[in-house]
Amino acid sequence: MAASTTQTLAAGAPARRNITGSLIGIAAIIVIGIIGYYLFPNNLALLTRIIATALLVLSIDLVTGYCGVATLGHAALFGAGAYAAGIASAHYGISDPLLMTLVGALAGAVAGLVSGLIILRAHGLPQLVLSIAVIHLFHEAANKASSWTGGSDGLSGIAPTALLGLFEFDLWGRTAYIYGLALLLIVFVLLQLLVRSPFGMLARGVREDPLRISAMGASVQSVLLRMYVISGVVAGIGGALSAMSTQVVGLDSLSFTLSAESLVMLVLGGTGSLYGALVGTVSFMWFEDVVSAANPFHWLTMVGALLIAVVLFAPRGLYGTAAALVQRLKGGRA
Amino acid sequence: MIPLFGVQNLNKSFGGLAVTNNVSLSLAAGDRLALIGPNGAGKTTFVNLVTGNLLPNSGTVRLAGQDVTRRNAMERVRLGLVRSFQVTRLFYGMTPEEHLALAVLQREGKSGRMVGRYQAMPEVMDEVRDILDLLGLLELSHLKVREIAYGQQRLLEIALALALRPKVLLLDEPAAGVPQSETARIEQALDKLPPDLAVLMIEHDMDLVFRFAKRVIVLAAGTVIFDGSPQDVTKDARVREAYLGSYANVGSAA
Amino acid sequence: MQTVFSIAVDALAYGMVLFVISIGLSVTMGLMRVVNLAHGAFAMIGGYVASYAARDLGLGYAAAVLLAVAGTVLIAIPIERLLYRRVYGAPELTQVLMTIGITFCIIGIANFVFGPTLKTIPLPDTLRGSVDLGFRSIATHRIFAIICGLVVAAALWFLIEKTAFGIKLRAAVDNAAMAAALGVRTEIVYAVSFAVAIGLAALGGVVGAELLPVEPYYALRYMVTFLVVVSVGGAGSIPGALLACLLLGAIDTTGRYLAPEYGEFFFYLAVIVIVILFPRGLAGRFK
Amino acid sequence: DTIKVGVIGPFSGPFALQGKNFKAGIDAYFALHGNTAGDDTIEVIYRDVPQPDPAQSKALAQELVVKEGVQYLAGFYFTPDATAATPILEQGNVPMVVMNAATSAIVTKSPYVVRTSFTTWQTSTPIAKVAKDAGVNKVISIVSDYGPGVDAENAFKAAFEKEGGEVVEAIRMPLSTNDFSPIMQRVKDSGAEAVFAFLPSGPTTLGFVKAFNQNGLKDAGIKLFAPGDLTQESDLPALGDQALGMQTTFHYAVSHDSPENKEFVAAAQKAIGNPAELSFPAVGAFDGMHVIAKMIEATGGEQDAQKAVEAVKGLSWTSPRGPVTVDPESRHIMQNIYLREVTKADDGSYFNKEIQTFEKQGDPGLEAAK
Amino acid sequence: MSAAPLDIEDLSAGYGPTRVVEGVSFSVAAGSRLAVLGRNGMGKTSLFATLAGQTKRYGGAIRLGGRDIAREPSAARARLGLGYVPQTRDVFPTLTVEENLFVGLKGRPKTDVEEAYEMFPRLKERRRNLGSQLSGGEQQMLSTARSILGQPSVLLLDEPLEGLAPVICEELMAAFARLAQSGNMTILLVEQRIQSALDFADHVIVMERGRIAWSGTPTALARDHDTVDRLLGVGGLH
Ligand SMILES: Nc1ncnc2c1ncn2[C@@H]1O[C@H](COP(=O)(O)OP(=O)(O)OP(=O)(O)O)[C@@H](O)[C@H]1O
Ligand SMILES: Nc1ncnc2c1ncn2[C@@H]1O[C@H](COP(=O)(O)OP(=O)(O)OP(=O)(O)O)[C@@H](O)[C@H]1O
Ligand SMILES: CC(C)C[C@H](N)C(=O)O
Ligand SMILES: [Mg+2]
Ligand SMILES: [Mg+2]
Repeated sequence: MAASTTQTLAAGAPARRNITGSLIGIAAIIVIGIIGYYLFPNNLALLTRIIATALLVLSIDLVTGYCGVATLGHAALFGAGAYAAGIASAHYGISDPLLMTLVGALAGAVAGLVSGLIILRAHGLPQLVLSIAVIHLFHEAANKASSWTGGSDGLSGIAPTALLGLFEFDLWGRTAYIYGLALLLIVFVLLQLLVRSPFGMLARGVREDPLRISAMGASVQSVLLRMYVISGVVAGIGGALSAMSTQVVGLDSLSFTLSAESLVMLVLGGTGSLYGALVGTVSFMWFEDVVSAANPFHWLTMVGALLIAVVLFAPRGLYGTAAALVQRLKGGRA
Repeated sequence: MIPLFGVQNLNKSFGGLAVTNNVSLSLAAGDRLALIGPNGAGKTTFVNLVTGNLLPNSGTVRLAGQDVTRRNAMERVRLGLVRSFQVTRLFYGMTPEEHLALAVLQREGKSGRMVGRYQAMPEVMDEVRDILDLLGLLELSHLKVREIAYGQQRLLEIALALALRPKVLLLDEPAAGVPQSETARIEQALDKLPPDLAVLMIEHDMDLVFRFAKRVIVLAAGTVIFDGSPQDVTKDARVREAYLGSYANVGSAA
Repeated sequence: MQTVFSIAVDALAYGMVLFVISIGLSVTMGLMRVVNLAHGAFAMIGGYVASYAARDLGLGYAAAVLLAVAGTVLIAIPIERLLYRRVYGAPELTQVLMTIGITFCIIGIANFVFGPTLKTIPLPDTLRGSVDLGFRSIATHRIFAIICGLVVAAALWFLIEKTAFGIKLRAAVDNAAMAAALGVRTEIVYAVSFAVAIGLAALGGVVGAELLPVEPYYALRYMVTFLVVVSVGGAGSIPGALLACLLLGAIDTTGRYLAPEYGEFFFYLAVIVIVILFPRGLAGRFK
Repeated sequence: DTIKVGVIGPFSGPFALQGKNFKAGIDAYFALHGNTAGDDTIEVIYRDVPQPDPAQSKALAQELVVKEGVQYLAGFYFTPDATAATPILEQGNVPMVVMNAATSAIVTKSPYVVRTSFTTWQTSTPIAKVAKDAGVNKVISIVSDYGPGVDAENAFKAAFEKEGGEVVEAIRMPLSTNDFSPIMQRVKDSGAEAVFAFLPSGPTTLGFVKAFNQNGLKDAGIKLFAPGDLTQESDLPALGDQALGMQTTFHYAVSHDSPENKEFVAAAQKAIGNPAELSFPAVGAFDGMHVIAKMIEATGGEQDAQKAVEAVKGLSWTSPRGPVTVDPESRHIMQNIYLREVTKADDGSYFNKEIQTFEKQGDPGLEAAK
Repeated sequence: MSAAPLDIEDLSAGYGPTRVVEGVSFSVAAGSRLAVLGRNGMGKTSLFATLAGQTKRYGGAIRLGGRDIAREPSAARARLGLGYVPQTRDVFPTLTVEENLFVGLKGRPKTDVEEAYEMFPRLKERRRNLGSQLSGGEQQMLSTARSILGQPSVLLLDEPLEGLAPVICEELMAAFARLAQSGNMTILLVEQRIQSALDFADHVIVMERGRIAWSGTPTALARDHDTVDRLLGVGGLH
């Protein structure tokens, strides 16, 4: 009947739009990645750093944007990946890039589990404080275990072998960059599937109202913990990438500063959307690079001004606001 | 009949205030029970104790033959005890369709799936549409919940409970905020519930109570002061004074 | 035994200094529900103004303190009107973004205007030197800080819990639209509370400068400490904040005495334990 | 030709003051010696790494080398930042001149690293003798718990025990410590006659020194020995009277009495703007530029890292800090270490007054590591 | 004759691009009782919220006692004598019952909260409890009492009976009627319990998609079965 036609329309249209949307997104990453490669062939190390950070920011988005967990300690997951991959190479001679990535992902997952178990014991502000405590504990632990981690002098002696036995990690950072881009793409595609899956919807429900979720018979804790572990894998891969491309791991990769900065990037781009995470990372780090090169002494003010401007003029973050604007122009609320 | 669900000597107090006083009652499959009583009598508190959102000071709660007094809310839901909230609790940034899909998926144990989309699962979509249709929410299925009027949110609240296919359903003022015209929808939905489901409803809308309930319990100051048929309740002097007022006259006529 | 006393005195003094500096943040975060990461930046401005007044203008300590409080509030007013007002009621993360941005700008400006070196606030002779407690000596200034802390705690508690203004403030925070519908001029209430919070930040910046010296990076360096003590206490609760400062001060101090190399561990483990035991803070109003 | 030099350092953030000193030292060099070396003009490109961050340091170093085409990398306030950039050197054919980072091992990471600053081992060793000479036998060591702090502890302990003294207790405290009273209580309880302390230059030193005085340690006759990080000149105005009489050993004092230094200080103070901000990283940078200029002369502006480094091995000159030599074997700077005492000048300002010289000190840290 | 306590003309309002109140005009006399009826989502709440200054007004005039308040912020309207009890009650959760009432006093002495306790003795028992700890019905009482304490000249009540026990409903409606009859308070009421609303009101408007679709006396409405069916969807009244 009439009702059922509207239903099919209503249900079918967004589904198709979503799929085209994600294809466009993937294509955009590839295109921007390639443009980056040819436009800034001399700046691939920066681009690789951006990719590694983007993985961290995506990982924060999973817990903060999708599940509503406030965290200022997410670098713990990233740093765990970085140190694990670094230690594997420097102390155990596991220097195959793929293996190092795997080690990083695993360590990230474990760190995700550990910090998740702690952080998920509270909500809101106290939760934020737990996350701060966690990152400081990780940081101190790494500082103390200096025979493994090199302490504050950093872990050096990381020497990844050629990727697939073919591509050396060269001075220009081409291999690291392309490998990073590939990792980012794979992660991104998988995460897109994840956030649209039933589990992704469950996670959004947890963000909106955990009590309601448990009244539906689902375990909020288990959802969050699972997401934390996944998030750890993503961040761990980012950490491993960073370890491989820098070949040194410093305590900064387990720091409050990195945690806070990457959260800022996420909010800048817009929480709760994978694109927001990417847009935020790229624009923040690019902006920071440009202004700090232009004036290494007083660029912080410029970054501050950027953040304020974004809140004033794009309160939902760069991507979030742009997306809302496009929706508005297209008309319709659906 | 074996009771599906029962509480024994349940007590709860906040500070010095005893809100639930030695309450015992049980529900069997197919029961249609209304829990009424003055404001602040402890009805919502009772529901919270039963669902596990609050812990009693003493007493037991049994469900499907098990003692669940110390089990948490989630486990009780999995055993078939589902509630609706007096003040709507919904996911305001999500659509009614997503709400129901989530409930259906959860019930089927599929909510943990990390790939695939509910839109592509015909059995889920069909059920979701049926429920939306039942409560007249189909047209709104793609609006964000924060954009729909309160009355309609109330309907969704009930839809959500139904989608979990409970064995025992606790409805906390399902009709509050729902206009009389829409109350009929709730009644329709209640009529279509499986006959072996036990329903306990808290409601101040006496018309609805009398049309729905086969048994009425009156709670006052945390104590059960009446347990019997709807016919008898309007005749009970204590209930008239504490709760019904002149409605007793109107109500018996209706 | 003497050592125990001695540690206790240190703990008390440290806790009270923490309290004086962070209590303003408890007002903005707990009562106005703004995650004001720029709190330290305002404390720092207070410190700079006092230092400038005392060293460059040669004013007395009391005058410098007053000038610092008034000056910082004056600087903060336009910032409140233009920026903070836009994020009242906004999601917490948006507030984080805005207030970090403000912090960065203030750091940059302070660095530019005052340079990167430490700025001290010369103490008057009465506060200089040490007092002999019999079993040990303690800096006079610390006793002053303890007294300041107690006075601030009492005054603030009275203002928030007992006065009509305090009730209006709490109502406006719970539900600004409803408070307005009842005739509360929420904008004014907010502006006044913000001014109070900033004034307290400035006071804390000055009184605490002996322990947390004033330099441009102050604004970020101690941000976490402030955030932690306020949240552990339960944002918005004066007694909670006091308790948290004393407790964390004691743990930190004892930890640093017993096993300084594990000082950070002690402190943050304690934070985790407290938060898990009291998920709403020691005396939290809110979740 | 224009030869580009990339300088990485903390130009903003909590260590901005140190980065500012890098720039002052470099500017002073150009002011005194011009920005030419041979036929080439030197151009400096600055990149900011506010806090230890090897990944960023490496990315910037790489960008400087591949994109900006710098022939020399220099600066590096923090050890991990320097270490992170070393793998680039050989591939990029670029020498690195470390102007501050003070961990001994950096020079071993690549044959193209030359250091013109100091190591913590180098500055912390001589104070042991000073302590012993002052009649002290029992010392408690207090250091910040991170790389340089641990270095300082080890260096002092090794040297002091060699002198026949005893380190009764060694305390490592978190970098973030801001209330030192409980630590001072530990000192009292330890029965030590003196304290050996290492804290990185900056805000915390103020609290430390105040706590030392106000908790009655100074009055009890307990002595305080430290490497010069604790009494960095730029911190002295804030420390004020509190620091009077403190003895530290370091490779450089702004007050060093020599014509070279007078010239340097005048130029560097002008470059930095506020004279009170001048301190040791400036001299590391100044001498670093000297070494780079020598390298450019030796290679005639050609990019040849090997040749450039060879050319400065064994190079000696008179630095503002005194006579120095680049040790041909380690490529680390050999220099005098001075014992200084904080003193009040006639104009009411405070300075580190040199009272004893330990000549031609190498880096004991490298030997200790062997 | 003095100006009408409330007079609105061609009012329209909404959320973002959607208009939910369109061209609404009416005027009420001092001491009168107006019931606003209509099905779910027809804009009753939005109309009240617009009057109280909480929803965006797109056009039209709002006059309170002859004074144009359309551009005044919410707080100013309240101080000029507009009282608003929202559908969602909006009790301040972290304030005690008594503190909630203090907020409504608009400068009257604190002792005047006794008036509220007289109306709802239940509230007096719970005076030290936090708003969030109240039962649903108690919250409704508190919200209503809080607004009445401010002695508004015009009181907007959005479903004040929701969740209240039948006895309380009767008492409350009687109390409202007394307040209106005393002549200094004009009451506008949205209510789902149509019978109660009709018993109370002296005039009724029925809303349909943001517009006034019917207007008249309660008796006329009760007789007009067509309208009742079409606009209220209720099969006859008892
Ligand atoms: N956390 C609490 N602390 C103190 N008192 C409480 C708390 N929760 C509920 N109460 C009190 O317990 C009593 C019972 O509340 P409850 O919500 O169960 O009533 P109810 O019967 O559902 O009433 P209504 O019909 O008005 O919804 C009320 O007086 C309420 O104020
Ligand atoms: N915040 C909002 N954003 C967008 N649309 C809204 C919002 N609030 C309400 N609406 C829409 O405005 C219309 C009118 O809603 P309103 O709440 O005024 O209706 P109502 O007549 O009070 O209904 P009810 O009887 O259910 O309370 C509805 O279609 C609703 O979907
Ligand atoms: C003592 C400091 C000057 C040492 C420096 N921070 C380094 O990492 O080497
Ligand atoms: Mg209830
Ligand atoms: Mg409504």
